[in-house]
Amino acid sequence: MSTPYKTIARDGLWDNNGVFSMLLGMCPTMAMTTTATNGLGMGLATAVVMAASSLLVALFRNQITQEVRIPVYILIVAAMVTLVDLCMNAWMHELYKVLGLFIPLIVSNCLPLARLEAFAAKEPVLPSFLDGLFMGIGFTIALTVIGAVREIFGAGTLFADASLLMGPAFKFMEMRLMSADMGVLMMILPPGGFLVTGFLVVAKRMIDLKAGKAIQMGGAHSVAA
Amino acid sequence: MSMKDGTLKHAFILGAFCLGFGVMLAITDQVTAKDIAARALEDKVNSLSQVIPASIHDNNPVNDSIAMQDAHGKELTVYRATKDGKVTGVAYEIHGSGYAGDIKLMLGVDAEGKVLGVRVLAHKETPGLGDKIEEKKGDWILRFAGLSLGNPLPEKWKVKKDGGQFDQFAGATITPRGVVKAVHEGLDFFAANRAKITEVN
Amino acid sequence: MKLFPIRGGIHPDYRKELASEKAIVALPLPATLYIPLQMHIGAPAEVLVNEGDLVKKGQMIARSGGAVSVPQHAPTSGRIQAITQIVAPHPSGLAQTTIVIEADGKDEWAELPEPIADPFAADTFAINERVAASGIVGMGGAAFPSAVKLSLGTLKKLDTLLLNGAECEPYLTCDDRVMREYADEIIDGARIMAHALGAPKVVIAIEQNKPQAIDIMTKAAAAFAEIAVVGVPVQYPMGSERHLVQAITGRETPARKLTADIGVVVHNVATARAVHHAVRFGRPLVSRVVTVSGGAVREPNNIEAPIGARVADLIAFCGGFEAEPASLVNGGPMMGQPLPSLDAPVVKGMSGILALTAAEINQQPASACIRCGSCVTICPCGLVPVEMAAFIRKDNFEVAARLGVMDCVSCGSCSWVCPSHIPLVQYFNYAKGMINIQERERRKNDQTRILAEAHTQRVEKAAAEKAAALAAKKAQAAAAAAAKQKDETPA
Amino acid sequence: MSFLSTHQSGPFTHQVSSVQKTMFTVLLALMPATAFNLYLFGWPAILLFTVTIGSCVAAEAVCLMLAGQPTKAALSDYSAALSGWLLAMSLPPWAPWWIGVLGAVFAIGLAKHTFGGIGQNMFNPAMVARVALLVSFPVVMTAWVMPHPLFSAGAPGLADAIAITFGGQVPDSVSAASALGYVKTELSRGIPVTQSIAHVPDLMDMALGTRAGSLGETSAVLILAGGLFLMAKRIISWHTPVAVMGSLFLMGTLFHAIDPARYTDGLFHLMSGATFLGAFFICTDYVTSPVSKKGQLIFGAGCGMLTWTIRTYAGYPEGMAFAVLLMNSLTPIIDQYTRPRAFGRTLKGEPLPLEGKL
Amino acid sequence: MKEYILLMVSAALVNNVILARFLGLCSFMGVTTRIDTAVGMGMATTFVITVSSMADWAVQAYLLEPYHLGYLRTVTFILVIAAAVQFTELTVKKVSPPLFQMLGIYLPLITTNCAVLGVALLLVEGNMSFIAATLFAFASSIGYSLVMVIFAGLRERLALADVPRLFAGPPIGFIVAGLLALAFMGFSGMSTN
Amino acid sequence: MLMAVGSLTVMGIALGGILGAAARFLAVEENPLEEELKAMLPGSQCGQCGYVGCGQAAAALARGEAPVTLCPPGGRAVAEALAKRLGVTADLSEHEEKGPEYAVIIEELCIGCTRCIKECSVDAIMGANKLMHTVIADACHGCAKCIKVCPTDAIEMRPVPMTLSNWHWAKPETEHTLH
Ligand SMILES: Cc1cc2nc3c(=O)[nH]c(=O)nc-3n(C[C@H](O)[C@H](O)[C@H](O)COP(=O)(O)O)c2cc1C
Ligand SMILES: Cc1cc2nc3c(=O)[nH]c(=O)nc-3n(C[C@H](O)[C@H](O)[C@H](O)COP(=O)(O)O)c2cc1C
Ligand SMILES: Cc1cc2nc3c(=O)[nH]c(=O)nc-3n(C[C@H](O)[C@H](O)[C@H](O)COP(=O)(O)O)c2cc1C
Ligand SMILES: Cc1cc2nc3c(=O)[nH]c(=O)nc-3n(C[C@H](O)[C@H](O)[C@H](O)CO)c2cc1C
Ligand code: SF4
Ligand code: SF4
Ligand code: SF4
Ligand code: SF4
Ligand code: FES
Repeated sequence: MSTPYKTIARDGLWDNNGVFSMLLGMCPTMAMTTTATNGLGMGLATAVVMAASSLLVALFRNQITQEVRIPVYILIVAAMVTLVDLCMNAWMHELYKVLGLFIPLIVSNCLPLARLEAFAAKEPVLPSFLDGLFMGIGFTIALTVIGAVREIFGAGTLFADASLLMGPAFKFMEMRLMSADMGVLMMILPPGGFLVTGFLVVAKRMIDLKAGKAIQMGGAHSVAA
Repeated sequence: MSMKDGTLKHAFILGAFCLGFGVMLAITDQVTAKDIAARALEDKVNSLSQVIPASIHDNNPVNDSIAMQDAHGKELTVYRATKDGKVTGVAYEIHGSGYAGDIKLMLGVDAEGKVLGVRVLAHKETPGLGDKIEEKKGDWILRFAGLSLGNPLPEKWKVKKDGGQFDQFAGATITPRGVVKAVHEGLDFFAANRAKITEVN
Repeated sequence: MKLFPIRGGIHPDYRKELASEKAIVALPLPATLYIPLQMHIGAPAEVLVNEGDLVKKGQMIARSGGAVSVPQHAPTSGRIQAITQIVAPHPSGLAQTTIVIEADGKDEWAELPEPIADPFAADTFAINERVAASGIVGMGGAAFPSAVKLSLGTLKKLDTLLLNGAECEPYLTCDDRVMREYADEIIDGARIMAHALGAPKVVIAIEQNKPQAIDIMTKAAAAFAEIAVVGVPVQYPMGSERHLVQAITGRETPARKLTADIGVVVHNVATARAVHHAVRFGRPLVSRVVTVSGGAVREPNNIEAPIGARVADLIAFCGGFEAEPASLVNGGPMMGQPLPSLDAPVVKGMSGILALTAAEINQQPASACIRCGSCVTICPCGLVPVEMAAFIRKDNFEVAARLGVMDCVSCGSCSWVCPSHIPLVQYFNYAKGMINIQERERRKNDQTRILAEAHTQRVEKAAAEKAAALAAKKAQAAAAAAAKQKDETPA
Repeated sequence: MSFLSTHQSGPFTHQVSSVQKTMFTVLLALMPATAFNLYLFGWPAILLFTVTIGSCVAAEAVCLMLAGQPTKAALSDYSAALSGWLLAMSLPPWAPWWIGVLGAVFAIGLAKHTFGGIGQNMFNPAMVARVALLVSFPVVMTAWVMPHPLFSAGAPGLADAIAITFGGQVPDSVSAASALGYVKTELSRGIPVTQSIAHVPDLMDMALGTRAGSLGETSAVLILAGGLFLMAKRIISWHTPVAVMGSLFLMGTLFHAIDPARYTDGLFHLMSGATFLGAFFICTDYVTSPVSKKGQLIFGAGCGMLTWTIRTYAGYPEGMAFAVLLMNSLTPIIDQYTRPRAFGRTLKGEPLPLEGKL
Repeated sequence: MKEYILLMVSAALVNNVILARFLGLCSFMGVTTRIDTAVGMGMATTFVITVSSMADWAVQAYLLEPYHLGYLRTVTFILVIAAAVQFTELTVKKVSPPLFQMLGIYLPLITTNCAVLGVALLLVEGNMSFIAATLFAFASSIGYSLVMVIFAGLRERLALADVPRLFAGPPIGFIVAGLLALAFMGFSGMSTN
Repeated sequence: MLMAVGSLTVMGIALGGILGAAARFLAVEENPLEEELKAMLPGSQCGQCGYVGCGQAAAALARGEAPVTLCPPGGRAVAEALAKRLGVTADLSEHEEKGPEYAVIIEELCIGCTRCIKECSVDAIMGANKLMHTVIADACHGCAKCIKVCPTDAIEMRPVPMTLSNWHWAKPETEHTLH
């Protein structure tokens, strides 16, 4: 069995988006989205980890027994995260300083783990890798959008400090849309994270409705609960 | 497969994975260790260079540090800039209490006890309010340069609201107050330990 | 006498003045009377007569249908015109089997059972039998067979018979009038009932908005030391038996238990009068006092009406409608049920017929609950109507039941007080109905399971028997064949 | 002949009350205090007040329309106007117009209609708006002014007022600290309460309202009058207000006795900030507080104690709004554990045991 | 003493794990449909966070620091947590079957709850003593449980409300959480004053 | 390096051991769910659910293969009980539409073939060879199996009639709701 690559891509990017549809990986979603740049950085780091660990899990899926499944997955993710952590620290230091505490937390970000369980554990290597990758990209997009909304309303800027994180070439992205005094501070404080995510889920539903799709009422967890 | 075998098998699988990834991580660590150390050093140098101008020293202050105890008995590393074997300036961390928590600053002082510069290393102040102490967000923090214990007079080492000479921000007094107090205490520390700090070994 | 407070309750607009000064008048005998087989709680009565039969007043025309049931009697003399389906005085508007009597106008009594000469010498059993044979049900509204309640004395230790003259419902004045006009009959009936119950004490509780009734009853009871007449605070629903018992004795009846379990039996005052008639004169229950009132009725009145008279007859007697009624109610405005038709007959539990105008009802379209908490404060049963209704709205009967919807007495206080005009009581009625249905389905499933198991066993057994029989037959045949052979061989 | 109501069960009589009447009575109760305060703070306050209520009603209309509900009937229940009114009373009187408009969006759009409109919301709309504004615009939201009674010398005329409210030109000279804010700021720089308290308006001024503060904070006396009126009308009961003020007063008095230099006294807590408005008009909001009396006592006591805690220890000088939101969040749990005892049952819901006495 | 109290207040209320630090959000959105499950999850998580934080502290102090293995922190911590969860499951089942009945179903969910790892990392970052670390972990998880239970209560009421269809489910959950976070901002500044 | 790899491996082995032990000690016992579910079903073995009988139906339910609404004779009550036990939310709306039914034998058409008697799993049909048959309404649970075997189409299903004793108030029309 194998899922068409197009479906994998569409699921990851929109239909089954980790943040807006499955409500997984909420912690970095809230914590790392005070600016679009932060969201982008966190998203990319997660995407790398997801792609790599999906690949590894798919490779070893026949060796892993049921009982130690979860620890092995976690171990794989943790190893990948440490790898990313070390590499970023060494070679992308500015980004590393901002993402700090939350890089290790990718380990227990439920999104990679959920995908490993749901997809990579059952599918061949290439689709698994793609699933991890696209889920990661979908995650990145979601985080960037949330970050952008919070940043615009909260501080009046967009992609502030992008050049600092990704190099001077990205200076062009930095925008100021309104004066800093007009920012609704709440948006970049914790409440803003929840509120913006909530309203963006509504926005996604509206788009889905327009497109004639059924709207999803629950997240991945509400079924399990 | 008996139960016993099962237990061993699981242990073996997990152990094998741990072994594999352990090796992998250890190698990565070895590969990156040098760069990471270099980055950490760069960070230090960066923050020091902002409060100690390059013109006044010919050494690398990062490598010339002495361990001391601050007024509260906490350990404190003092970095020293020397030129021609004489101490021309020092830099050390100071801490202020802000609105939402500790504010970590780096204070540079020249041999005479004049402020060379102050920079924020870390803080948790509110974006848009208290974060104006960052150099990126405003030049408020630059105004300390050149001041000393006697200039302004001690009763003026306060924010304007408290009758001193330092501006507060609109709607945020606690943060500047904390910083001013921290700088003042930092200078006190220098004055109290001047001999030890500037003595060349 | 020391009274005890009861929880919650309301003070609706009583409007008793519409009818309270109207003396009881008898309804002129209608040409046709309609006697439903079921006008009580329990099994329907079983018909004893056929179409065309001639009956006398007080003659039993349907016998009791079971342990909890009562017989029905002809309310006047005449001919059985039909036994047919007639709309019941019930909100469903469903029809039920009804005996139609064409009155001959003579109103001739049948031969009645002998009066019980000295009821206080008679035993409980004799009195109960008489009450049962007279078709008496509770006249306070619930219409529960009174004889069943009277027999509680043999099962539980009772100390008080509480006569309920509270009449806490707005508009209704029938009990008030009965107490004012037939005090002696009530007192006598009460003494007989107390004797039957073995209760040493009788308390007659009357709300303080009926001072004349309290006066008259007090005087009538003066001769009997064991009887006390008590004025209780005007607080709806003081007349609810559990609350009345609490107000008088301070005892709280545990849920799912009877007041008799804590030593008190409650009867309505009119029930006591009916018992008096049955015991002293052998007369069965063939008429009752009905208050006809409401803003849409031209001349509100208290009418002694034969059971089976149509509601339309009573309304006509009161001068008809003054205005188009917005609602026609069987009973009081708080607990009463909507009447589906003017053709419905008067039944034994019908204390009032109200024709109310829209202004009196003051029902407005429901809006969202604003959680004002009034319903919680006033619920006399200590329930949380707002929460129960919220769960019922989502059809979550399980939680509603846990919150106590089955303990709700449907007093209507919560609906009355709700500023959002949410039909709370109807939500609870709906939930009670659904829970009962579910309960019934569950019972039916259990029964089905038992039947199915029996069936399977029977089929299996039959199959086994058949197989055994077949085997036996075979063996027999073989044996016979062998025998035959044997028979043949010697030859 | 058919009758209207065989589809509807009883009762067939109802109290003469409605949501609309209830809300209107509350508005009525707020009238005296509002009128006095509008007089006290002059034209800018009147403008802000109008803008805030207007925006709330407009926001309600828009939300109802979006939800596809009948607009007119719902608007006439006055609840949006009441939310707007209470919000306006909790704002700095000279705040710019957009504070009122944004507040309406927070109150009606965010806190009320995402939940489904009246009766469904779990957090007090006016307080959500106030807190969101405070957190988002701490500078504007803590800019108090001294009273400038209408037509008195120095009071802004209508033209000045338009400049203040719509042009954002608040003259610098008029700003003043609220009593709570002043004491807190002083404390944070080491001035003990015993010293700073001398510089705040005396209790009499506080009670009458001639001091800096929001529309609803000043003049405790008129708010109290409105509250008593509501009690007399049986719109609210004594439980919540007594619990709020009682617990606040007790906490204040107790800690003041322990360390007068650190803690202000109970009476000061009662008279300052939004204590009276909160106790009588905000903690009593039906929708967001418990339904049972016992629950309301707990809710009120919680509001009082949290208010004291936030005022005393946290970063904000006034804690009533936060306390209300925090207790709002506990309301469902309080409701569950304060259900009255059902007739004939124990608190746990078991039937009462039959006593063997008879 | 005062320091410890401040530390705990800060960990439980001011910098609440869920509402301010954004940790454990998946369980926050997932297992809060009913109060009793939230209580169960809170109890189980409190137990695991406290135990595993103590173990992680020990790993940090006696293994990672002396041997300069900082880069293995994530991997070792997560292994310790997984082991702690399993160990908890085993002991609870042996010692108290009723407790197991109550908490059992939540335990597997906790391994992937980032609050557990997050708290452990935070206390390493904060360079705390063993006692401070234990108190911090305990207070953090109490804060976690508190918010879980409050949120569950709100959601039980939410289930009865007429939330517009577009908002029903997760969106209104986020909005409630946002308003709750707003309310909790009232505590900000409490640990410094 | 050695320390790193060594310590990690030791931890891995230890955890693996614990997990193995856990798998052994915490092994789930045989699923008692099936029995429990079977007890909830009507037990009439009518087969309308598409399984051979209630036992099979229960097994399918326990495996999660069958919807809780599988049993038509059980009706809403059974569906709800199952949904509750299995912790799922079921869409019970279709149960709303079709009320309970019972079988009625039309006297004129019945030829007394006794086939329906054999079909009924709850012995709800009475009658003897060549004589008119009747259904005991109280016992019939509405499975409609007898209809299929009747050669003269003499049996029809009728809704259980509404009487004064089983009537109840309808849910109020929700005037104020919404969306
Ligand atoms: C959400 C919010 C965040 C705040 N952040 C800070 C801050 O970072 N720094 C600060 O000094 N004051 C901050 N404040 C303001 C303080 O609460 C306090 O009002 C102010 O510092 C006192 O100064 P003032 O005398 O100028 O009013 C904040 C206020 C709010 C409402
Ligand atoms: C809310 C409520 C109010 C009642 N009010 C009265 C009343 O006013 N008078 C009355 O006789 N019975 C009233 N009843 C009925 C009594 O509870 C009780 O059934 C009756 O008094 C028993 O007497 P009976 O069997 O003779 O009718 C009320 C019941 C309820 C639930
Ligand atoms: C501290 C305290 C304050 C009270 N204040 C009032 C009050 O302001 N107004 C009032 O009507 N009753 C007040 N009461 C007493 C009430 O009269 C009485 O308890 C209440 O009305 C009973 O009604 P409930 O069923 O609403 O509790 C107070 C009681 C206490 C203990
Ligand atoms: C006594 C009372 C107090 C009220 N207090 C408030 C309040 O503090 N804030 C508010 O937005 N609405 C208040 N309302 C209005 C109304 O309850 C509010 O609009 C609902 O919360 C909206 O669903 C109050 C209403 C009453 C009757
Ligand atoms: S109708 Fe039921 S719930 Fe309502 S007040 Fe009466 S007893 Fe309470
Ligand atoms: S009385 Fe009506 S509005 Fe008030 S809480 Fe009860 S149901 Fe809601
Ligand atoms: S449909 Fe129901 S009663 Fe019939 S066999 Fe299936 S489970 Fe049993
Ligand atoms: S429908 Fe027919 S076969 Fe089924 S139970 Fe009823 S009578 Fe028996
Ligand atoms: S990402 Fe933190 S719990 Fe899911």
